[in-house]
Amino acid sequence: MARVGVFVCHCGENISATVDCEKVAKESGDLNSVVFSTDYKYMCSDPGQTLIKEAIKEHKLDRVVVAACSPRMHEPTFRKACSEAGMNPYLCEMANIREHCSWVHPKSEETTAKAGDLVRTIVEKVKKNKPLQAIKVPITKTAIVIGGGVAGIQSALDIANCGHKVIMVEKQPSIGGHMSQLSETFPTLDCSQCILTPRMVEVAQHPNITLYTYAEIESVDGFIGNFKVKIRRKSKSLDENLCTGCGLCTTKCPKKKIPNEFERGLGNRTAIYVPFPQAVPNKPVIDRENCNYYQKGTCKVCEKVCPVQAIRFDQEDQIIEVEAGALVVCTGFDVLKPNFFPEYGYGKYKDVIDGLQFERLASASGPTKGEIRRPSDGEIPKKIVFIACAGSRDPAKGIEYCSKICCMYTAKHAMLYKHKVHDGTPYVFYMDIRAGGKMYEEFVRRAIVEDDTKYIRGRVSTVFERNGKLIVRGADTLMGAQPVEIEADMVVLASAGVSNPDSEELAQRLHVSYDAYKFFAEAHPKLKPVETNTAGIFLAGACQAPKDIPESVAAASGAAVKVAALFSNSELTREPVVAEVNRQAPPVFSTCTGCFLCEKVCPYQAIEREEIKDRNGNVIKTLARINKGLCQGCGTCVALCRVKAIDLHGFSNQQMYSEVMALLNF
Amino acid sequence: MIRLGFYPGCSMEGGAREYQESVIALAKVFDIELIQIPDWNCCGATAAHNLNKELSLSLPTRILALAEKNELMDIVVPCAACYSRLTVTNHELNKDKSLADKVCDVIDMPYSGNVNVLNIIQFIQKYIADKLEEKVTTPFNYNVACYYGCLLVRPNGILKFDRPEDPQTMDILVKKAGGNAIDWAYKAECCGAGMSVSRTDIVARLSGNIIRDAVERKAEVLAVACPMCHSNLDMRRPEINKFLKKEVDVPVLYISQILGLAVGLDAKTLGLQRHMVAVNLPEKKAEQPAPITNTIKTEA
Amino acid sequence: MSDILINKVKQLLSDKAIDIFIGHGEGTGGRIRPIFVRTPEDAEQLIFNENCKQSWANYLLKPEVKAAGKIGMMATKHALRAMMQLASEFQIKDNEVLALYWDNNELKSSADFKEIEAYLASQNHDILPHEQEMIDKLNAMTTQERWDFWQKEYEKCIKCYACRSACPMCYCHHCAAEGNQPQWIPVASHQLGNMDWHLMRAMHLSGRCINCGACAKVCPMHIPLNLLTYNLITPIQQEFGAIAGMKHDATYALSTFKTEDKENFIL
Amino acid sequence: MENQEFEPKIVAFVCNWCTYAGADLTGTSRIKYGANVKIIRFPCTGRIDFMLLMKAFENGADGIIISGCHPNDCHYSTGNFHARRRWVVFRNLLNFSGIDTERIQFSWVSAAEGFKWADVVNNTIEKVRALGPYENYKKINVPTLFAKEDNNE
Amino acid sequence: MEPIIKIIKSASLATIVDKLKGRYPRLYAPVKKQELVELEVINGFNDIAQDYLLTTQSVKKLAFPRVEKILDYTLQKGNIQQQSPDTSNFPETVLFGIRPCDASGFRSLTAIFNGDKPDEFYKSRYEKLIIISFACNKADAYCFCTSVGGNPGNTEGSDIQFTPVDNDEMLVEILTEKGKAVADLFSDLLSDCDKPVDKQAYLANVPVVFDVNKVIDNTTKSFNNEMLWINQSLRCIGCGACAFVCPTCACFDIQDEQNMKQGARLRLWDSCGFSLFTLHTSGHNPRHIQSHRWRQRLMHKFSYMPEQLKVVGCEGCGRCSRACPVDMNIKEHLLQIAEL
Repeated sequence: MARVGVFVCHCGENISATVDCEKVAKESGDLNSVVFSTDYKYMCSDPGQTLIKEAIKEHKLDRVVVAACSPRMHEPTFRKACSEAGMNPYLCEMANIREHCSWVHPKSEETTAKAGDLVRTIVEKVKKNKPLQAIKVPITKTAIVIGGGVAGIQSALDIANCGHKVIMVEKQPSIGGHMSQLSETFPTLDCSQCILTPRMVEVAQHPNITLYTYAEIESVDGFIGNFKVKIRRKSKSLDENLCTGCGLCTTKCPKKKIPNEFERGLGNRTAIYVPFPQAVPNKPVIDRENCNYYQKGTCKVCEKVCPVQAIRFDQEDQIIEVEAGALVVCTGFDVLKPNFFPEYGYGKYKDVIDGLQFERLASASGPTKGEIRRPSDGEIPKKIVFIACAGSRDPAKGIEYCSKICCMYTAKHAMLYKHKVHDGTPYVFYMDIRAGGKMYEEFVRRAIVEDDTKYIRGRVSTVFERNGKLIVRGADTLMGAQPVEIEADMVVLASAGVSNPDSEELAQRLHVSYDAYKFFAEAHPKLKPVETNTAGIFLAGACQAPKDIPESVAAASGAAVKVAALFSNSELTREPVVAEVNRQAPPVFSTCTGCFLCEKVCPYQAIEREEIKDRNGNVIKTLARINKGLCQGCGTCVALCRVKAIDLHGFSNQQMYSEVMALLNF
Repeated sequence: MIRLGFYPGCSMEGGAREYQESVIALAKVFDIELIQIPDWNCCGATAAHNLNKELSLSLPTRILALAEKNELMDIVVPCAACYSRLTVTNHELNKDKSLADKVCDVIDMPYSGNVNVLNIIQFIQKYIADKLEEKVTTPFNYNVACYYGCLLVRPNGILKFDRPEDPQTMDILVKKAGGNAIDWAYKAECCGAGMSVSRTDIVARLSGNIIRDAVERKAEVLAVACPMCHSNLDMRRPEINKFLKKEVDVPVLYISQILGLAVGLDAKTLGLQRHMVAVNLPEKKAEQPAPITNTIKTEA
Repeated sequence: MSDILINKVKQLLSDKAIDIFIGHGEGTGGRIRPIFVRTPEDAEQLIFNENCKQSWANYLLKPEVKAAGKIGMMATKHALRAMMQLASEFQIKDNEVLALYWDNNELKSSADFKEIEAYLASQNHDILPHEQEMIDKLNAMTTQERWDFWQKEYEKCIKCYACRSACPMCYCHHCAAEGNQPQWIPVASHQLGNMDWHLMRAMHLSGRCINCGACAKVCPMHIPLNLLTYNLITPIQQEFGAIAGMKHDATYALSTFKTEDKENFIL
Repeated sequence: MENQEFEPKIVAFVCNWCTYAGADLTGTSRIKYGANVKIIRFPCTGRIDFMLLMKAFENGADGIIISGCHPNDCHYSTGNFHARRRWVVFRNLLNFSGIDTERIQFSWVSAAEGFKWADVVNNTIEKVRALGPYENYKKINVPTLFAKEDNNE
Repeated sequence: MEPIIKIIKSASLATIVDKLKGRYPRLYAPVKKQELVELEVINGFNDIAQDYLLTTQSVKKLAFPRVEKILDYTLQKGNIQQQSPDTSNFPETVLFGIRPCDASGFRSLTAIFNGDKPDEFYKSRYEKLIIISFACNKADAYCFCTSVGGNPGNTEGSDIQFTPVDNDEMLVEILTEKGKAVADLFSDLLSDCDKPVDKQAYLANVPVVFDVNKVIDNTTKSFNNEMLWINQSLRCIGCGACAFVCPTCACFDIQDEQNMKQGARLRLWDSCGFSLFTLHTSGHNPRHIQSHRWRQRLMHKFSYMPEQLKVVGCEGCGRCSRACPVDMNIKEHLLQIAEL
């Protein structure tokens, strides 16, 4: 038989002004199982809490009901007090007689009666409470950072510098991401490579960081603190331990006309290649699709020239399995595919390029050594048109969002162009200039005023070629929507930043949600900007939405702190409000029927399948099992389960049923 | 025999008779009967929709209601302006039920909002395109500049037809008819449209730019799908030539005429003699014209 | 038709393609009963005629039947739908049960879900006109009239649970009606206990009912129970686009949602 | 007694994160509403079992309020969407069985909608008061059954 | 007592019903309700079904109701009041027009309930019953009363039995003192039987299908014959229809129903066909499959009851087979056992 104590709080006059607290306390003393009841001016005060603690000891209470304010306010307070008196904290419940009673009703008998009803209801509930233990989950103190762009690099370094192990998984042969392709960065115009390369090297050399390039996430199982991750290390056709990175193979490879992805097709590379000179690791991979040996069966020049015999043609993809406590997803973004804007002629006219290609043209290490020369004939363009919002903010094109970085990099491009081609004229077609950020507006202003960039507010309808010139036709909306035609030598599209083509697949592998544009979704847009709805998986950088470098870096550090905080304890403590599938002795095992209709209902993929086997290993039954690490306790599965095989601790069927019965029967 | 509704609108009965003739003749080749919506009225394709919204919707609604009454659920509307008005009306009515009720009240006829309005290209795509290639007897092997104009593809959000700035559907049809649809820059530029009568100077300039670009890119024929475009590019040719300061005699044909020629219909049936700019297409050998890929030097 | 069936089953059994066959047999006074055939000789007892509309899918999960080995079954449209629904709830696996069914007077046999789905897709699955009529009639009543109608029906119920036993979808080892912590459904077959039971059953079958009508057919008290679940079929199909028992991998209508789901009663 | 205005018994089933918090806000804002409504707290609307609603009527509730987070605002991201589907079906079933769905008020009340909560409560009280006591259930509920002198069948 | 034999005009039945109605607080008779014939309280002769074989449910509910309250209690802290219903006040109840197999069914029920220690509720209700049965002049394919020791004119358990004979007349057998007291109400309508009537000639023909003693022997011997029970019950779906319509099935369940204030203890029909019937709290179920439950059903009626209570627990009414959703005709199964 439960021994319940009821403690009615006056909350100064907040409750007692309309509710006769003494009466409530006295009447609740008449309830079944209530062995002690009292009222007090401030239950949450030190003397109030002491009163509860002493009553627990004196009256051997094993259940406590505090009738006071909202449990959202003081439930932790009173549970802690009960715990200090040696009671299981989850055997303490609160009846909300302030927000839901004394404050919303006038002083009357009904109000007091209602307070009594609420107390009775919670007394009946608490009688069905079961002692619960906070869930402790051990934590594997290794983080996996997916993506080796600037966000991934920052995150990995921050976590590693906190003393935790980091595994970085990068899809490309080198880390560095899009930032390594950039020439200069706004608003300072410092060289991108110069600030990034040292950090790339730091990653490679950090004792706490294991780097897997040319690798992808194969699968993710488990839950916060205890992920099991399979990583596919694509074959580089190379023994990395032997390779010294001398580069002889890349110079001797006979296939030399392969468009270089790093140069966005503006330069060429060989079949065995290092994507760019500063690559980390600076060791080549063989692109099998373009390699003579893999395609035609003969060649092996690289093998012959390699001074250390590091080439391995028969090397296969390798799947490695690692354990991790947290994941940081920094997979970045992509730029809108070329044929998206047929009217702008990208892909049709060589001299229509996108922003990233311009970065390569402007880069001192790029295909033109930093000279702005047009791709078609290598001439220096004298008139250049930058088109902002190429795809962004355009519902007709399916991208309603602002890509955010284009205004700034377009201004930067115009500036870089002007700094390199002094007699050239840069034009910018824009919708609005969004230059919110430290020194950003000043930067754009400089492009306009100092570097004489012609900003035209309006959109471009079409770009076509006439007599060797690119005719950019648009409207100048500040001149009464006057049609404008500019005969340009080169056109640069600030193409929209979009999610990676494989982001949806990755999101499903990680069980994190994503938005309509396939960018990964934060758990809360404001208050949980680097968390996902899957505990233990964090986000940083442009995989969430287009972001500039400082934002990506800030998010990366934010995510790193979340990981470090998680790793600061050896165990993770969670509220035990989780669902559980009942278990019984054989031959029943559980009332669960194994229909798994609950599986899809769970927002957290917490419902797993458990096979019950006999001694010979034959499956007798397949049952649902709740992964306590993943379950957040919403109870949606509980209400769905036909056989009531699932129950929710803290809000169990018995508890809720008792509440309904108690509320209505008196 | 497929039976479809047909809404001619004013121009088909007047200045663009050859358009109607060619559409009907072409349909016939493919065993399609086009049935005029009985008692049809003006679509209201004037500036009226800027002045009185309900009136501008009531006129087309009556047409649609009549079509529905006669169980013509797919209607072919060759005139781009009529097509625009009818489609916009469908959109407005389906968007706002109370407005639909009000308009139906005005015309005193019920209308469900379900009549499917097809422009000439949609009609050909849906009912003819699949069988087109097998019916082609005389491939139309000329360089054709397909001109779409404005109303066929805009407003895109409502019409949801083709790409507004770089439409392709007519080009595909021309290619199926054996023609070479050239890549050019004025596909969807304004021809001057409603200024046809009031400001011929503007028409001459706008249409002139179109004709000039087409000719510069070696077009032998312009293909159109709108009577208004046709009249500006064809009838206003003297003014255009004056603006261009040279004599340009490139003919302007309706897409239905081009396809008609390709499937072996004769010039008379298709009403080619009714054009202002004489249609004197040079004899061509049976083989395809040398493909003019692009005039741009940079293209390899 | 019976001969074709008998020969087919004989062959299946002698080929050991199946170990037991569930089919229709002659019962008392012209009734149809399920029979279980284990030998080619016994197959002679099988019949098939226009009265053989019963679905035997509820036997597929019965332990004694499963223990007999590989199961073959004369399957009506409803039995096939029951199979698909059971499959979607992971109760039977592909190629586990061999279903024989008539497709345009041709006896087909398949254990392949895809084939069965294709057959089902070609069939009409509407509930019968007189049943729809009854539903419409009830829906046309006032709420109070409907209450009175059902109370009169519930009063008859003796809680023999034949409805549950005959339903192919009521396969739970431990029905919620038998749960007693808390006692959701009064065990007693008084009006309240009966109503609770029938409402709960209808709710548990919403989106899962394959309208075979077994519940009503077997009711010894002739309660038109099927109407309770049939009435939900149309709204679930219309609102959520879900129809039970058509796909072996279908998602249960109440296991999923669309953000744009419509309702008109939430403030 | 008979002349006294009928005071309906109403049970509110609400989720912890939105409506419960919204009702807390009603309290902190001191907005008044009828004392007939008593709240039962659930973690999420997805947890609300339809059987509990049946039990509420059986045990003498004249009306029921069910309330949770607005669509897309669920603390557990999707619990309310699942709940919404169930309600569509359950409401349909109740209606078909002759149970008065007018007595069940569904609503979305966020943690910021203290005023809305008071409105929902007061309107529901008014509505149920106009409908009167739920006699149908009172006729068949358990105490009545026991009161019968000889229930022979 | 010696039966008193009389003759009555069939047309007088309406008058008899009126007289019974005037004298006794409750009068039950078969009533047609759509597809069902149920034993219901009637207001007059016209309520009675004209043409019926048997009522869908048996008459046992009059002495052993579906739901019977056996205890009332109120709950207050530290004060639990309980009260048993008054069994002395059950009203006198006439069952008019039930069949001989139903009337004789009380023999089994009485053996079970009143065996060693009388069951207060059953006893009190049964004592208040006045049973006026009608002998059967027709039968169907499910009937097999003659195989289990009964017959269509069996008078056992009846107070009065009517048998339709020629000339719109009925043979009246007044069988008990209770019956005599009832018959006194309408003695003016009864005439003496001048010549002996061959009652048998007017009864339905129900052939004997099996020897019940063989069934009893073979059932007892076949407990371990797994395949027999499995094959017989393969199509059994485990519902409780058979048990609930059976005139002799007496298994029940005790349940408390309560809210915060009060509660009642109820006795409810139960069925050995339910898997829950023998389910232990531990999860173990000694009869874990349906064949075991079927075996139990037959063993109980044809082995345990004959052995312990000296009665066969079956009247051959065939209700279970009629109600069975899957046409398990018990006659066939018993025949199979008899022929083992």
